[in-house]
Amino acid sequence: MAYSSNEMIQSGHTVQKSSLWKEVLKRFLKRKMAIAGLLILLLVFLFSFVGPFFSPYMTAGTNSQAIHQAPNLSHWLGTDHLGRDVLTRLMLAGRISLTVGIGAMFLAVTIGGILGILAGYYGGIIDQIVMRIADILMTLPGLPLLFIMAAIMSEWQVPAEQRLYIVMIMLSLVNWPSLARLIRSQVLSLREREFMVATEVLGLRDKRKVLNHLLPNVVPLLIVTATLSVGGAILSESVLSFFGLGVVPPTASWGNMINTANTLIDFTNRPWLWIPPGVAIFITVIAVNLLGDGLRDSIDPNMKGR
Amino acid sequence: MAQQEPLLSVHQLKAHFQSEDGLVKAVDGINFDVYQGETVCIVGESGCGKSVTAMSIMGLLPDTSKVEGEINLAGKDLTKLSKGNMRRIRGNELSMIFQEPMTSLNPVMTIGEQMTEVLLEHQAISKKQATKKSLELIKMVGIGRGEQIIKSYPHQLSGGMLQRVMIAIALACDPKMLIADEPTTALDVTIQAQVLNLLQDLKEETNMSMLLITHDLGVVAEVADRVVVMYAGKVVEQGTVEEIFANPKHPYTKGLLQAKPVLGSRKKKLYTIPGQVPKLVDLKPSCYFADRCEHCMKICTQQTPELKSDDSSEHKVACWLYENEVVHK
Amino acid sequence: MTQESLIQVHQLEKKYKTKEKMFSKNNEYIKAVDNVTFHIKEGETFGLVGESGSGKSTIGKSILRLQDISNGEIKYHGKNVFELDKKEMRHLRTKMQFVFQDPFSSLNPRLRIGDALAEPLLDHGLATKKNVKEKVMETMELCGLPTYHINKYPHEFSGGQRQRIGIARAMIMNPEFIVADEPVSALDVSIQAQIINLFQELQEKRNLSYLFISHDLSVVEHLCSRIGVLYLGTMMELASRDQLYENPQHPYTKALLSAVPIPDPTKRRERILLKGDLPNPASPPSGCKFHTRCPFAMDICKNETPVFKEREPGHFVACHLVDQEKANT
Amino acid sequence: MNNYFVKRLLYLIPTLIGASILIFFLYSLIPGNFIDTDPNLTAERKAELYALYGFDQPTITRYFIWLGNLFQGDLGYSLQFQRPVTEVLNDYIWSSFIVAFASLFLTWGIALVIGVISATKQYSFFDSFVTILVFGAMAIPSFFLGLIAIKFFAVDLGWFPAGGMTTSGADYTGWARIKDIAEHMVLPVIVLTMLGIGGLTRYFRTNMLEVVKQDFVRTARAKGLKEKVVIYKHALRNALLPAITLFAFELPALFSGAIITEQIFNWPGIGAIYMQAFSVRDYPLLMGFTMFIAVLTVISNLIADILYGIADPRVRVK
Amino acid sequence: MKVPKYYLILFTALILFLAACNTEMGGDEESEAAPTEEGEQGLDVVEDTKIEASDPDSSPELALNRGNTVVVGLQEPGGVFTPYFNTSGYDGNVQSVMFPPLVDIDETGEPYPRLAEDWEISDDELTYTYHLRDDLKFDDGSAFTAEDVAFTITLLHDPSYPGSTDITEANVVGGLDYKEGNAEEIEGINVIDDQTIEFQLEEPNARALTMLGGQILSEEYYGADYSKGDLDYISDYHLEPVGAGPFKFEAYNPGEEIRFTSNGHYYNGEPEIDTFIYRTSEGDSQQFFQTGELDYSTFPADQDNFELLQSLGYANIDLYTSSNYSYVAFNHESEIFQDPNVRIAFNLGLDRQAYIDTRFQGYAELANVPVAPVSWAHTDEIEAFPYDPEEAKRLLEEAGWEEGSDGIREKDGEKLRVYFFTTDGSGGNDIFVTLAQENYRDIGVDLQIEQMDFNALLSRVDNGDHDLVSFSTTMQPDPHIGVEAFHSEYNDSTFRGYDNPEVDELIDAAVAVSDIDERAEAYHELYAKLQEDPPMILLNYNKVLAGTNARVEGFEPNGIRGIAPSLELLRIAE
Repeated sequence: MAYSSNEMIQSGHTVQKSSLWKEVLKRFLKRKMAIAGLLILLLVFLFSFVGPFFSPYMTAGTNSQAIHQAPNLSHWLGTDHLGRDVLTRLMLAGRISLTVGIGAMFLAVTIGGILGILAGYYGGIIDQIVMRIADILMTLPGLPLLFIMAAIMSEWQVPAEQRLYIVMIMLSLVNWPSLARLIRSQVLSLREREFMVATEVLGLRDKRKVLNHLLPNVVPLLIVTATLSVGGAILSESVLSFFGLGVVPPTASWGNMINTANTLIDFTNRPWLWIPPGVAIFITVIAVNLLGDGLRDSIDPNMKGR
Repeated sequence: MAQQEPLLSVHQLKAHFQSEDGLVKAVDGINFDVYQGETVCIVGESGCGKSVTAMSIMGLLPDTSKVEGEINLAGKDLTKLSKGNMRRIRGNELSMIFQEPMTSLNPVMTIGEQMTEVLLEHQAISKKQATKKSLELIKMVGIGRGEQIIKSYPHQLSGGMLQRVMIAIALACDPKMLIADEPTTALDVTIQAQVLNLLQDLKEETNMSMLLITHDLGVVAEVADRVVVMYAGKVVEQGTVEEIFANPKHPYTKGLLQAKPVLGSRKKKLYTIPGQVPKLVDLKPSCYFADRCEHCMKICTQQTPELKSDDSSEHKVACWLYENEVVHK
Repeated sequence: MTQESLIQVHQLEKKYKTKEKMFSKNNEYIKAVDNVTFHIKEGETFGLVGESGSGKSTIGKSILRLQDISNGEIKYHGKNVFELDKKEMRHLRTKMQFVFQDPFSSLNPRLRIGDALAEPLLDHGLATKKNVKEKVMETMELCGLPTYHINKYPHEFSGGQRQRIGIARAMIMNPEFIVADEPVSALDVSIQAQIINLFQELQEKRNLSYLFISHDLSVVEHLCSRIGVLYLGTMMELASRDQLYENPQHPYTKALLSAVPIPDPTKRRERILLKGDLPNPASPPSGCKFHTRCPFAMDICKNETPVFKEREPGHFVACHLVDQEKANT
Repeated sequence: MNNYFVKRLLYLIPTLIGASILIFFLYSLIPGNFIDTDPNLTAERKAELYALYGFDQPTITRYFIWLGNLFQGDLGYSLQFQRPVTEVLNDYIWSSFIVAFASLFLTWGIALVIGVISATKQYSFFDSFVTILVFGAMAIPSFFLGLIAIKFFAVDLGWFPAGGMTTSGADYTGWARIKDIAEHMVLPVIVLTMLGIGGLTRYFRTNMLEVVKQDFVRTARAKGLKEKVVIYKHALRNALLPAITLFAFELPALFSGAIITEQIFNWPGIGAIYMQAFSVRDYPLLMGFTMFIAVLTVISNLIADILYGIADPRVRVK
Repeated sequence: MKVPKYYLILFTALILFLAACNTEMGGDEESEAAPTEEGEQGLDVVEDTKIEASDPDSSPELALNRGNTVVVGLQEPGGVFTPYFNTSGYDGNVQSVMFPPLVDIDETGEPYPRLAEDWEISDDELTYTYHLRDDLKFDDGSAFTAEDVAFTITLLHDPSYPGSTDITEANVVGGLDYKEGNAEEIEGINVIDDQTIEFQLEEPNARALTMLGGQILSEEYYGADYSKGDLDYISDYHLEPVGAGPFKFEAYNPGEEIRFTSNGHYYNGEPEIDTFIYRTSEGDSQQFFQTGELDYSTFPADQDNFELLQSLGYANIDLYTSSNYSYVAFNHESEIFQDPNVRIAFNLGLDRQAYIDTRFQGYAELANVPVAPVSWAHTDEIEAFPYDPEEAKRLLEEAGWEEGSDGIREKDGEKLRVYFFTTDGSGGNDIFVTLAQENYRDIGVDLQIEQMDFNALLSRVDNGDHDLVSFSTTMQPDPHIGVEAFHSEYNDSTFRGYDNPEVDELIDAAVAVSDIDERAEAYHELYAKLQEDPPMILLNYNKVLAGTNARVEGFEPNGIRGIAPSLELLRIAE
């Protein structure tokens, strides 16, 4: 476990899975919807990361002979306007969308977590600075902020394949303030808890207080918010794609796959272009939310909702 | 007093919950009576089922719990009443006060609103009359400045005041029976004394019955007529307050009495009951106190003793020690 | 009784800001502790009693420098605790420890108890990784915790065991002095006795000094050799146990003692009932702070603050009534 | 009360100044400007225009000029519309507000009802069903939802207009006009509502679950009150209170959402022209809009806090 | 009137709502597969055509009930309805309804009289005389005279004029003195009488005719407060235009519509239509045409849309070729593109026909010269670069770019990596970048794609950060607009660094003559020269697909002026 540092004693008994997490697991296993969410997510991961290896079209490029084919035996989900296999693109796009979702979440949680912990734990001027910045950022509407950042970052000369990292950075910059706020309030309430006073009584060093006592107690909240924010990030990427600020073609993401079919004609005549990525986003986000919901309930039954 | 019909008669009451660890038998077949004008105390440590008993009498346990047995209040079996009828009894014939006066009142409603509400619900009176009655009630529980109090919000009053307000609300409709669940535990000793006195006085004035739930033997000794000692969801001993304190029979009762440091009677070392209360899940037939009992016998771990009296008196105990006497006779 | 005094608290004062006003310097303050002086001798248990809000915990925490004070001095072995630098303070932490009221919230739920106990030793370099486990197990045994629990988490223990862990954590660095802030008030009677006994055993084995904070006068009587009575942050009476319990001088002490329910139904006695509630600490009464509730209040009490004087050797009281009686005799 | 209010008002100032700094300098970091949009201009003409619009000044100077004007309520002059920004905002903001408020109203109404029902029936079929439904609403990108709505409800079924705010050339007046606008509002409001409803429903549900467990709810039941009274009078009031502060955060989100919905539904609102202004780098308009939202957010934050203070007796300021 | 040049996005639809279609790559719509057609050697280009509605009665009720009002879609106008002052091309569309020019141009780019009945150009091409029609009136009923023309041209020379029209290009005598000096009036403008005005030019310029004979502002109305050096007051008139067109301004509801009513003072007679409305509609407007809210709409030309319009039954279809074209510009300051052969190689190495086929399915044509086929200047004699990867490889080889181990060419250790700038990644761009990346990979070029918003793209192109960038032009009423940027003295970031003295000469020559045949020849010579030293990769000429609700007759859109000239002819079908 993250928080039993090595220097701590590990008793002669073989260290089993901590019973604390066993409890969590036990509670978690009782939540059918959460398990369903987890299973679906696993499937989506397998589909995206392993699936393409079974596709004969993995390395195939465009094919002008096979444009806009409806689903058929050789192209199960049909082909797009460049004759590419939609199923394969869907799988490859899944890699990007999941990576963006998880990456953006990871960044945002890291930034928000660190700043929130610092602000909450040290208080005073650090708290003031961090929270003021967060407040200010939160007064600005999100989408314009994303536009601005996208425009500024367009000067960074990022090649198309690496564009997804830009998207991650953008999303995390917009999302960290609310996370920092959440974590800070959690830290503040933890700081009042007697076991934190106890670390003071024991005269423990700051590092140990933060790493051994504060952090492990913030981790559950981090895990839950992180999980729930993955869904948001995947959706945000698709919205960015809608405005042409997301992942750039020819790299596929679920967002830009929907967006290339974003006309009434394609919508009406070629549902195989938009239904698969739409459904992929839909079930992934639902699954992530179900999982996050279940995690929240099982990690800390008393944790307050967002 | 034993000859009249009991006001409240609890018979073979069971309250079971399904928890994540299994079936919790929070209350497991208990019997006791409360007569008119009498104060009965249920004593026990946390987790012995005393609060669940109170809540099942009130019909306030969540729907997920299973309540069995009979609860007769003035001839009506409460367990058989419809939800609506039960609701009409609550706060009316049967009311209850709780341990934490601070959290037991709605923080965003004035005291007045919360008092008149119960009157308007159960009595056919106007708002004006209800307010007037509220003021009387406040006076009755010994608070001055009634006009000011009914406009206050709970956070503006002290714990002692709030508990008086709670008592006033509970007594608003002249209940026959008041259940008080640890009503003084959260209060300071000086306030506790005030509140206990108040309850005693009010009880005498109105001749209602009171079921007082507490873990504090001092409180029991002060106010109870009869005592019910609970342990792990079962009644282990019951009798008049004098009998229980003068001649406790069950080892648990004895232990409790000895373990408590008593003002003015110093001991070198306190008596301790080893171990702790068992979890109420999947208990096998046995005396649940067996593993903490210094008189534990083989039978104690195999069979559950029944609550009996050895001499047809009201003093009953559930312990194999006394069963054996009976048997050996 | 000529032991050296270990802790000296001199004219301690602690103010809290309640309301910040923007444009005025007259912020409202609550004096949580008001000019309190006492000392604790080596090897003794000093008791602090009083109702909630009397400032007991504030004094306890101040002694360990867990919070700042507004005025006065706290000396440990003659050294002012608040003048120590960071390093000295860190060292002092190994000598003075704290036991919390709520055994659950004072333990980090995410730390195995073995780790929780080993942590201070390692952090202060009092043990090596090799021998730390040995020391931990030693302390666990000392505090009556089976050593096979070493890898468990706090939530797997019962309340009593958790408090043992809390005590073990305080004991692990072998301190001289422990502040115990209501350590048994959250526990059941049967468990309470176990913990009280543990405190006594540890004192005998390790020659510890305690500051024992409690609202339960019977527990304090059982444990403490000298006792201070606090009311609204002010020390009202301070005496040895025998003096205080057999010959209480201050009306407040008398009222407190008489309010404690005695678990003996045959001893129902007349109480000195205090009027009303604790006044708002933000605007404490003038003169003697107790005069608003004192059954013997006189005019002088409203205007003049009584002096905290030694009436008999070791028996200090702050009360005009006592002064007058003294004068009369 | 006054003290508190004054203090809160004073707190606004650093936040707003911070916001203005952030807004100004972020926008100034963006490559491109209004004049460059017209690649047709000669270098000399460009230089002339730069001087004309003050683009040749250092950024700091321009910031202070802008800030100075801001204090006088002057948001500058829209380059693209060749009119004062305040006038342009005034032209478009109201139709945005109509949609925003309608959707706010709907979001809160629906979220409240669903939240309460699923909280009081935790783990019931209804609860699970609503959970899935709500997650579903949260899982569809709004632009896509808009497209689906247009396709099915406007083009195929013809129930609602496909976009815009009025029927061009119909010349409705009075009630007919209101009805016309209402019809045009339906789809954008639905989409905007779907956008926000998920989070809020979950919020109410958890809040409600929390409150229902509290002691005073038990007391209310012990008093023999009807279950409806217990839930709606005692529990809901307590669950609603903390939500008041949410109102403030809803606002910037709504306008962000409006950028998408107005774009899709051709709604003549501020969100739609924001996009356009962005593409031509009409900075005064962009900054004016962003600042406007920031001020609105900060003020609604303040109002929410004050409302909370009034609604919750525990924090009520005397 | 000078038409804003180049680049679409906002300026796209100068003449008419060229719909969402023309983002700079030409459209964000994709095209129908037409799976039956096999694109081996390129699809046959679909001919411009008009098709009558098959079932006019199937029109949505909404349209049928509208009566004598015609609604046309227009992307967001900016609300600046004073000619020459607008910053958005869409405002230009609004103006063209109310402000006909003195001299208009027809669908091939040839001038024809509008408010001016006639004009004369002196033999030295330095004197231009315009004769206005009799009894011209502005729509407020006031007289329209030569003074108004003089006022308008003077206004454009004002030092504080903030718009984008550069009137000095017309070289009016004394114009610069007025603009930069102290002159109180412009020497070269002579009002002969109410109906006649004469301009003296310093040098001949073929475009002076339309520049000086553009849209006219009423002096009485717009000039009441005029004093030299201060034009700020004009913004008060932006929302209250007074013109002399077939329709006059009635109301502007921001974000919703602009409403015009027929102008009884119009020289050609009051139009039959009472009310004309430009309805604001962002992006895809198909749904509005389908629900009947629009009477006329243009669509990106492709098979999908064509079939859609046919299926609607009530749509009159008009497929015509636009005067714009799309291209990819080289960064001429980049080391890589100094060598013309490399640029030729990039032309040869891209299968442009495949791209056009995939994207437009026959609804666009491979471009061979920088002018659209609708123009008199177009020629078929010059052949477009073929797709010839082998030749491309050879040229690159020759230029010193050797194939590296990973298949990417190298020179002096530098990889042949080029950065392609583009905006929106949807639709057509997606097709182009995907195909271009594949094609260029085949000849050993590593094409990196960078996507950004249009303004950032312009700014970065201005910085010279790019190697390749894709653009599409606006409508091109004059062929000069298509080539002027290749002139070494021309100030434009896109072709900065392109310096070919022969080309310069040819450009100058083509604009120095007024005779169309002569000019056409001059352009053909220029186009041939450009083929040897290509400044860009030409992609395609666009087509426009216009749909008209059959209840309205008279729309005659063309590739240069859109619907503006035909508005006065509109009428409701019986």
